[in-house]
Amino acid sequence: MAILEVEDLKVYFPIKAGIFNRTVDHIKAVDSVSFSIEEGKTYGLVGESGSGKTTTGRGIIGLENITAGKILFDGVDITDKKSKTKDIRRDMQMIFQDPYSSLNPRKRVFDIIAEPLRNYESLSKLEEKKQVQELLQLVGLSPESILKYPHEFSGGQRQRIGIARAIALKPKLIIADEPVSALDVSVQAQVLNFMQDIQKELGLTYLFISHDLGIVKHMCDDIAIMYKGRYVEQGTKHDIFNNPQHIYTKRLVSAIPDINPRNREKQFRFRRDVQKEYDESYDDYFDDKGLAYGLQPISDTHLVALPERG
Amino acid sequence: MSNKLLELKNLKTSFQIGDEYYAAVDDVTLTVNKNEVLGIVGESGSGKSALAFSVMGLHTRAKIEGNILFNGKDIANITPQELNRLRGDELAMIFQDPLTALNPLMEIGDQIAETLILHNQNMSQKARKERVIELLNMVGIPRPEYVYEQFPHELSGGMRQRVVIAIAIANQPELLIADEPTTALDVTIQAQILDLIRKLKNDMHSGVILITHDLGVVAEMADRIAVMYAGQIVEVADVHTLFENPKHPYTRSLLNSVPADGQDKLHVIQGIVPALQNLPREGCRFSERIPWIDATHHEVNPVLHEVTPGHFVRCTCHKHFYFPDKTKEAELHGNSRS
Amino acid sequence: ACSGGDEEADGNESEEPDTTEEEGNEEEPAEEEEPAEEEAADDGLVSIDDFGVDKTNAGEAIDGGTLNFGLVTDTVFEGILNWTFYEGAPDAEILQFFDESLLAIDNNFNFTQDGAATWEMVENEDGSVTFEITIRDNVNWHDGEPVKAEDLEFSYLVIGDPAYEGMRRYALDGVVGAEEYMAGEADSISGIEIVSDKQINITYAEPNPSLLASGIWAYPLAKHIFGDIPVAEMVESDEVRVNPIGFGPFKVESIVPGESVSYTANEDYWQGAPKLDGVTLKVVAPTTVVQALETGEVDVVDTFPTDQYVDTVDQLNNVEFLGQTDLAYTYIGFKLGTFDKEAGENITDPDAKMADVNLRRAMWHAVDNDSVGQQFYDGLRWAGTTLIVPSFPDYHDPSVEAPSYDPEMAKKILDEAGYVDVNGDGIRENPEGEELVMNFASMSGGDTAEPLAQYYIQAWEQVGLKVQLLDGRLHEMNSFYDLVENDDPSVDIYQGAWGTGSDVDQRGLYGRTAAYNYSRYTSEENDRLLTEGASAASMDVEYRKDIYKEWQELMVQDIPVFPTLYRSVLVPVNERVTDYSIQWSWDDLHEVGVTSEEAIVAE
Amino acid sequence: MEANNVNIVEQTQDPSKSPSGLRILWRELVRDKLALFSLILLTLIVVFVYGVSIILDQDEIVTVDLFAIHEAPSEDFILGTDYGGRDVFGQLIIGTRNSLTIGIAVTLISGIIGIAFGLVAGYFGGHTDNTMMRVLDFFQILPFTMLVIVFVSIVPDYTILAFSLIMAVFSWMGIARLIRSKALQEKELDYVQASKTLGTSNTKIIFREVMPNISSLIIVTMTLNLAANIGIESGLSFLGFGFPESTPSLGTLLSYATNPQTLEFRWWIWVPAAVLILVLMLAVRNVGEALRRATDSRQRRG
Amino acid sequence: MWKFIVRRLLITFPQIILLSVLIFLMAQAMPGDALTGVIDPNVSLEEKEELRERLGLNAPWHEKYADWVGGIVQGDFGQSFRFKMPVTELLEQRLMNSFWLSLMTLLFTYLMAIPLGIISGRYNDTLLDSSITGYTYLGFATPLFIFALVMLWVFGYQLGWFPTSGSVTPGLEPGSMEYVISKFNHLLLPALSMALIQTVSTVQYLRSEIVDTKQKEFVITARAKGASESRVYNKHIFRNSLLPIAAFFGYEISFLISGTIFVEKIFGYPGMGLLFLESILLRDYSVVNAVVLIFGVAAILGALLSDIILSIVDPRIRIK
Ligand SMILES: Nc1ncnc2c1ncn2[C@@H]1O[C@H](COP(=O)(O)OP(=O)(O)OP(=O)(O)O)[C@@H](O)[C@H]1O
Ligand SMILES: Nc1ncnc2c1ncn2[C@@H]1O[C@H](COP(=O)(O)OP(=O)(O)OP(=O)(O)O)[C@@H](O)[C@H]1O
Ligand SMILES: [Mg+2]
Ligand SMILES: [Mg+2]
Repeated sequence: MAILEVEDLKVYFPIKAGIFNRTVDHIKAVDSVSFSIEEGKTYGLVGESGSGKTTTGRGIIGLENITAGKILFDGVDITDKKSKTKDIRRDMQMIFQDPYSSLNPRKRVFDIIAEPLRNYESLSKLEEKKQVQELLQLVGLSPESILKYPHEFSGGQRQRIGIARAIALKPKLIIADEPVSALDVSVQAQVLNFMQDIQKELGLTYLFISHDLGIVKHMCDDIAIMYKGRYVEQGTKHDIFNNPQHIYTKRLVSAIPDINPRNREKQFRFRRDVQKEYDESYDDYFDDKGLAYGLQPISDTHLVALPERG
Repeated sequence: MSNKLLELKNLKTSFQIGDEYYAAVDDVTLTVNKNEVLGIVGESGSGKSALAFSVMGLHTRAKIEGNILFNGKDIANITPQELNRLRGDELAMIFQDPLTALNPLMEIGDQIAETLILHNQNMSQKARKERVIELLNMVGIPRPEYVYEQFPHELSGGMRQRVVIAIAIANQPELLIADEPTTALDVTIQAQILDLIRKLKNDMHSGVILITHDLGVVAEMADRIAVMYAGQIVEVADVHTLFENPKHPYTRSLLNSVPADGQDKLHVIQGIVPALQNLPREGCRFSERIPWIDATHHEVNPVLHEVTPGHFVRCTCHKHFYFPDKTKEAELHGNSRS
Repeated sequence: ACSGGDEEADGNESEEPDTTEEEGNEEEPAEEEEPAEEEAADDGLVSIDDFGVDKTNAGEAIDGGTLNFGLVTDTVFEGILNWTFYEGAPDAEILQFFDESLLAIDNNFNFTQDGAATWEMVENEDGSVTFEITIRDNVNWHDGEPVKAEDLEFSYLVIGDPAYEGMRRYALDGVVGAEEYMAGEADSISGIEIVSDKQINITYAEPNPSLLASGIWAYPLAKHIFGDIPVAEMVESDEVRVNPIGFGPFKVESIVPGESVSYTANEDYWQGAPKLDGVTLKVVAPTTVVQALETGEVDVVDTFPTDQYVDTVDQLNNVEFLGQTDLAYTYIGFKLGTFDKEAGENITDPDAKMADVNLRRAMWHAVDNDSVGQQFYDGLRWAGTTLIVPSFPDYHDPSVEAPSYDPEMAKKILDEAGYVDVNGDGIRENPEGEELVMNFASMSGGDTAEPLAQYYIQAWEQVGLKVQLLDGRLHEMNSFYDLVENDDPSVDIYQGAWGTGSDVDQRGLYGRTAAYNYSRYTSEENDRLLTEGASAASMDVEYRKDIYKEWQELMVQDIPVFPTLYRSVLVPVNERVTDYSIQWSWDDLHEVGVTSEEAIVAE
Repeated sequence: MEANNVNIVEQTQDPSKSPSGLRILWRELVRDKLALFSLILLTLIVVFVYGVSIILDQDEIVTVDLFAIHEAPSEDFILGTDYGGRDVFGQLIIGTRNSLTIGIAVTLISGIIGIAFGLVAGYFGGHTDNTMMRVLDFFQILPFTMLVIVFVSIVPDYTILAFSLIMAVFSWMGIARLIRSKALQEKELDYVQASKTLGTSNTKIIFREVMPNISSLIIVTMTLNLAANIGIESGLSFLGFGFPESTPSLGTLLSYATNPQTLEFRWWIWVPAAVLILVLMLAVRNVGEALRRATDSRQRRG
Repeated sequence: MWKFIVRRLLITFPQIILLSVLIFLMAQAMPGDALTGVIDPNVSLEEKEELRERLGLNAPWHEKYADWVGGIVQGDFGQSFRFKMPVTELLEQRLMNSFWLSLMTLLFTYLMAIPLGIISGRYNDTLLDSSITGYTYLGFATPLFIFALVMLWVFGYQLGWFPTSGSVTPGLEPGSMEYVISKFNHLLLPALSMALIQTVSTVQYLRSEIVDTKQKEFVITARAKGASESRVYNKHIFRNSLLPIAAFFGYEISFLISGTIFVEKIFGYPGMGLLFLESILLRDYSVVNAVVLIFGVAAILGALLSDIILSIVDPRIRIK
């Protein structure tokens, strides 16, 4: 069952200009995006910088005003800001990119993790403390840490505190916006591992946003590629990596540096070929504004943005 | 004439924190040859940038000891005038952050031209402009005449990074230091930039130091790789050796933590790079992060050993290194420094 | 004129000198008494008696030279340079150098025959009086045009014009036909008749002693210049502001608005060409006047801030100080009623808080004004006794017995009047045994205002009277007059000051219908005396003296207000200046000379 | 730039932001000898002035004594008397207290207005910010001194509090601007976004999350503002719009110097006040600058 | 560019209107009016009342306001009660004086601030820097009026180097060389007094800007190009640091305005500030209103000017 369904989501930002600071145009940060996420799965959203990944995530959770479209969460329409009632809200949480700025440096770990509990549940001090300690243990930190401040932790640990906060209310969906891109490779691994563990344990669903195809490949079941606010391709991990259809996807995949130095030449050649193809067939894949076309299904799971034939 | 372009001998760069000096680059001995890309990898804070800045003489308040031989000449202690003659001409550097590396108030063309002016006063204005356009072309900027008169804020990150590269290569440097030139960029642009650097090396036969923490990048680019940890080089080898036969536990951990096909669990390096003041100054600096390796396996004052020709490793603990098993790891999680 | 740096007086006095700034009577100033001064001599205090009014010449005047005149004010001058329109005292100082009244006066402020015109008073059969004024032949405007009778008439016509917005309307008081003219019923004033080019007759409906005491408006307005300018625009015109004209000893050469005026000699002056080549007048701030004098930057100033005298007299060894009693006094008033605007009449309220004259007398006894004068003003002010200042030697009555400083007496009076401390807090209650707290309003500005007010309050407290500063602070001039003029019920006592002008007539300040009678005191006796003092009978000076003597006694009896301090004016003059004088009657500016090109600098 | 190079863990320890930041500020302050000296001096002055002024009888001090006018310093009057025969030393103590009180009150009131304004504008951004900034611009272009003079002439009840309020109404803009720009940056940080997704109310976020994070900025700015505000009434006293003399202040004493004789011959009336203003302002400022250095890791002295 | 200016102007419009209402209401709220100070037995109460009526002092405030604004729109600020002349003419004289004084002060301010700020920023934490910083601290803590008084006393009177009051020596022909020199001479001391105090904030600001800019990465880029230290400063750091000073310029105007009130009073310099002080005491409201309005507008224009300067010199916000 799909826990989240997004239909035709649009998030536009006004460009203001002119004498009266009127809106003259829009940045179409997210332009008609539709997808759905199955419960318990990890859905990856990939794309270059500025392609609208973050905006999509923020739009869903309500940090951004939605211009048009519809969002169904657990079958309930939560498009409108007002309809995002407290109850709905608690089922959807977010993990942020920067483990340093996402924790209030002035608050103790206890207060940070307890914040959602205080907003949604009226627990006694003791219960609260117990819950926080349990959560800490769950994310692999010692319960004694509740009196510490964020700066006393390493990046990976902080990210886990952020996760503890996100799961405090036992949400169904977690939107993770580049949860590891600010971390060193070594620390990255720690967090990714942990996210997988906790997913199994709590039956979480992830909307996993990243620009690193390597990580997405490691983490996700389904993947969507975004370009200039639109989807260019969507499919299972296998579809995307082994059978990329859209030229943009191909280019993205080819650009991933290969960890094996022996493959260098092959990789270069591959990349050159893809680039050539990209240059040659650009017009087949993008409209005159350089935007992707609407999605066309090419298999049960695989959708590609292609011009409508006929 | 030797093939050695740059030789660092026991380079030590220290910063003052409080009343004491702490070495961020500690006893680094390293060689860069002509027509070679030397990759330097390591976690954040391991001293990569500090090393690059030392070579360029860009530290304003650091104590630098040891020798930096450039074409056989020690440039660690030369006058500012002499240094300025080298910098931008034979020695050039590409910076990490393209957003801030350009003067926001100067036209792109002027910023590139400045390098030319500084090292060749005789060039006519016209010739200079032509050369700038040529450079812009070289780094793949479309419509260079137009971009010439633009300001940094009008360009995208990728474009700016190219301008930074154009500045660095303007005078066809013999040594190009690229400090994380692509970290801030998308993969597709990263591929282009790396392509560019590779082309430059091939065209000009320069030596390149490529600093990065992305193992994929070095795998694609470098001829030789130096792995840095806590201010020290822990392992140096040619690229194939390093990826296929890493010795030092740190190198192996790094390689292991990269997501790869079919991997279920990623390897995790425990702990963090200690802050400068807290660096263990004796013994194997990595020992703290591999607590399951017996302390006796570490050398007291480890130095780089040449294990096979051209392959250097610090500390003999690699001989005893193994990855701990999952259960043990989980246990360690619980008690991790927190 | 009044001293710029002086406190309370600023507001009210500044309007006053329009009738004053010329001269007045002055034998030796303040020859009367002042026990203060005798003691003062021992204390090293200064007495006004020690000053001369004429500069002692220290050498031969050279030919020509320029006199630098300092106008002491901390504001700029307005630059309305015409007698008919000016308002501020500083402008009057500027005017006197280049324009003057047709009629001269003596030190008693009475008209003489020594001016640019002679006059004759003719009593008509119908009881009215006509003044026949004849302008001397050699009196010419600076542009060479003769000063004519029609110029004087023109001045009256302008002042009476409905479009005239100035403050000189009083000039027409009593002139026959003036009302009709002002009401627009006549094109001219029937009481003014031009006999010839140089002679004009002005008829007043009733003889009035004030007329002789410089009560006739005698400033001509050059018709050949202003004749074509609409009255409403005159005051703004360049002829008033930029190239003003007169017939005085000097001509205006240039004006830096608000700052300075340069004059050159008027060779054609009717009393003869001036000795000086010219005069430069500039504004000097009270705070820097000493330095300006010391360095010879200015030779003379209009008035010297008296509070700076003692400190600087030794330093200023290059000047001679002239001095005399000022035409002003400070007083404390008691609110006794209100002014009925409808009826235009003061209504005394017998139930007013301050209605008991014993209370008022006790309060007078309680304050030591001589000490105030000595301590705050180094003896250059001294306790006042009557409401007519010693500058009117004819009228001021030194024999009036005014309450003097005597706290014991004050207590006795209060005790007898039933003001006793019934609840033992050291403060007297009123005869009904109710708490008595009086509010004292005083104006801010000037250096001594605050301690002075505090002193009075303390002095009253010493005799057991509780007086507090209204709102706990001094009031800025505008608020002060708002309170006092509108009879704000919160004011019981106030401190004010009056410039006296050159006429002793007191109706404007203490009459039943006078809005400025801030104490709102009225009595039959007062009405009688004031009316009598301004009647035809009072044309006889001896009679008039008696009347005002009676009035001065009445005021000391009834004490609606009591004078606190009389004041003096000091004028420092550089040693190089000759033939300078500050006598009220002095009008010989043309004879002033200097003994050297440059002013003498202090050592 | 250098900040980039700093090891990440180190980087996060921006002392101004970590909770122990205040402790760090304190440590830095104490390390700075000049600032420490200033702080001690300041404390001594404050304690002395407030302490002694409790004992002193203000009415007594402002009592006019006709026979002790302009006395030079002597045993009876440590700092002589003024032209009303009033003890200058007593006035100096009470004046310092009043001036300090005014300075503190103005700083606090304008600080509270400015902080609230800046936080709200910065936090909400967009139209709210736009509108609020227009209001702020407007206040900023008002001819401050003139309006204060006009206001001072209007208020009937001219007390220290009223004065402070008037002053504050015209001097909150600087801090508001600063706080706003900081809040604009701060609200983009993920912890604010996180709080939003966690269902925390805006008010709570503004005052409980954002504000504590800019507290060191607030402290520094307020300290520097305090330095500027200590002498704030002296100018008005000079122009003649100060307090009545029965409420002594440093400005009143200082403005006596406009009398040339006082300026030249009676130094004891105004010089101590001038020196005190100078010392107070410098001392507070030194403390403020030291705090500023402490919050700015790049400028921290070791 | 023009669009930008027009837009900025449009924003200033409501500000000015608001300012005018505020000023007007405050003037209304003050006790007393121009005639309160006329205390002269020769002028009767009726006459005063009549004058009040004629001058429109008794009309309700909105009528008065409408009249006033109506006048201003036609360049007529009404009539000064005290000076008996149109405020516009009165201001002409004063405005020029204040304008020169301000200009001179600004000139001195920047002439001092820029070198001092640059030195102090470039050689920060040296002895030189410490002494400059020391000066700025002192300047910050010294009340302008005390400083100006002392300057007047020392240089005007004790040393006699400068004239002590007024704006020009009396009797000089306007337009002549002597006149101009004399004007300049009269400006020097007040302008210098004000500038010496005023400049400290700019020095401090510039210093911290330079210290800040020094750390920017593009400066390192410049060094890496082989630029010498002096070139790094001249070509890269100074321009970037001076930019915010342009933004500061707008506020400088406001400081100036407050400053002129003090300095004009002390040096008896007949400018707008002095006029304001006198007029407020005498309740010459038409003048008070006009002066405050003009100063307000000057500040608004100052802000506008610095925005425009900024938008010209800063390519990041340059409007093409
Ligand atoms: N608040 C905003 N106002 C205006 N434009 C915005 C805003 N937020 C985002 N944008 C624009 O919307 C587009 C999409 O931005 P978004 O942050 O969603 O991209 P992204 O894919 O997350 O990129 P990145 O990988 O850099 O995080 C960008 O062009 C961005 O400039
Ligand atoms: N100017 C400085 N003063 C004090 N310490 C410094 C300075 N510059 C760098 N350091 C310290 O030196 C160490 C090495 O820093 P460096 O910038 O060289 O790391 P890096 O490997 O380049 O890291 P990154 O990948 O984040 O760029 C860090 O611990 C850092 O805190
Ligand atoms: Mg994003
Ligand atoms: Mg680095």
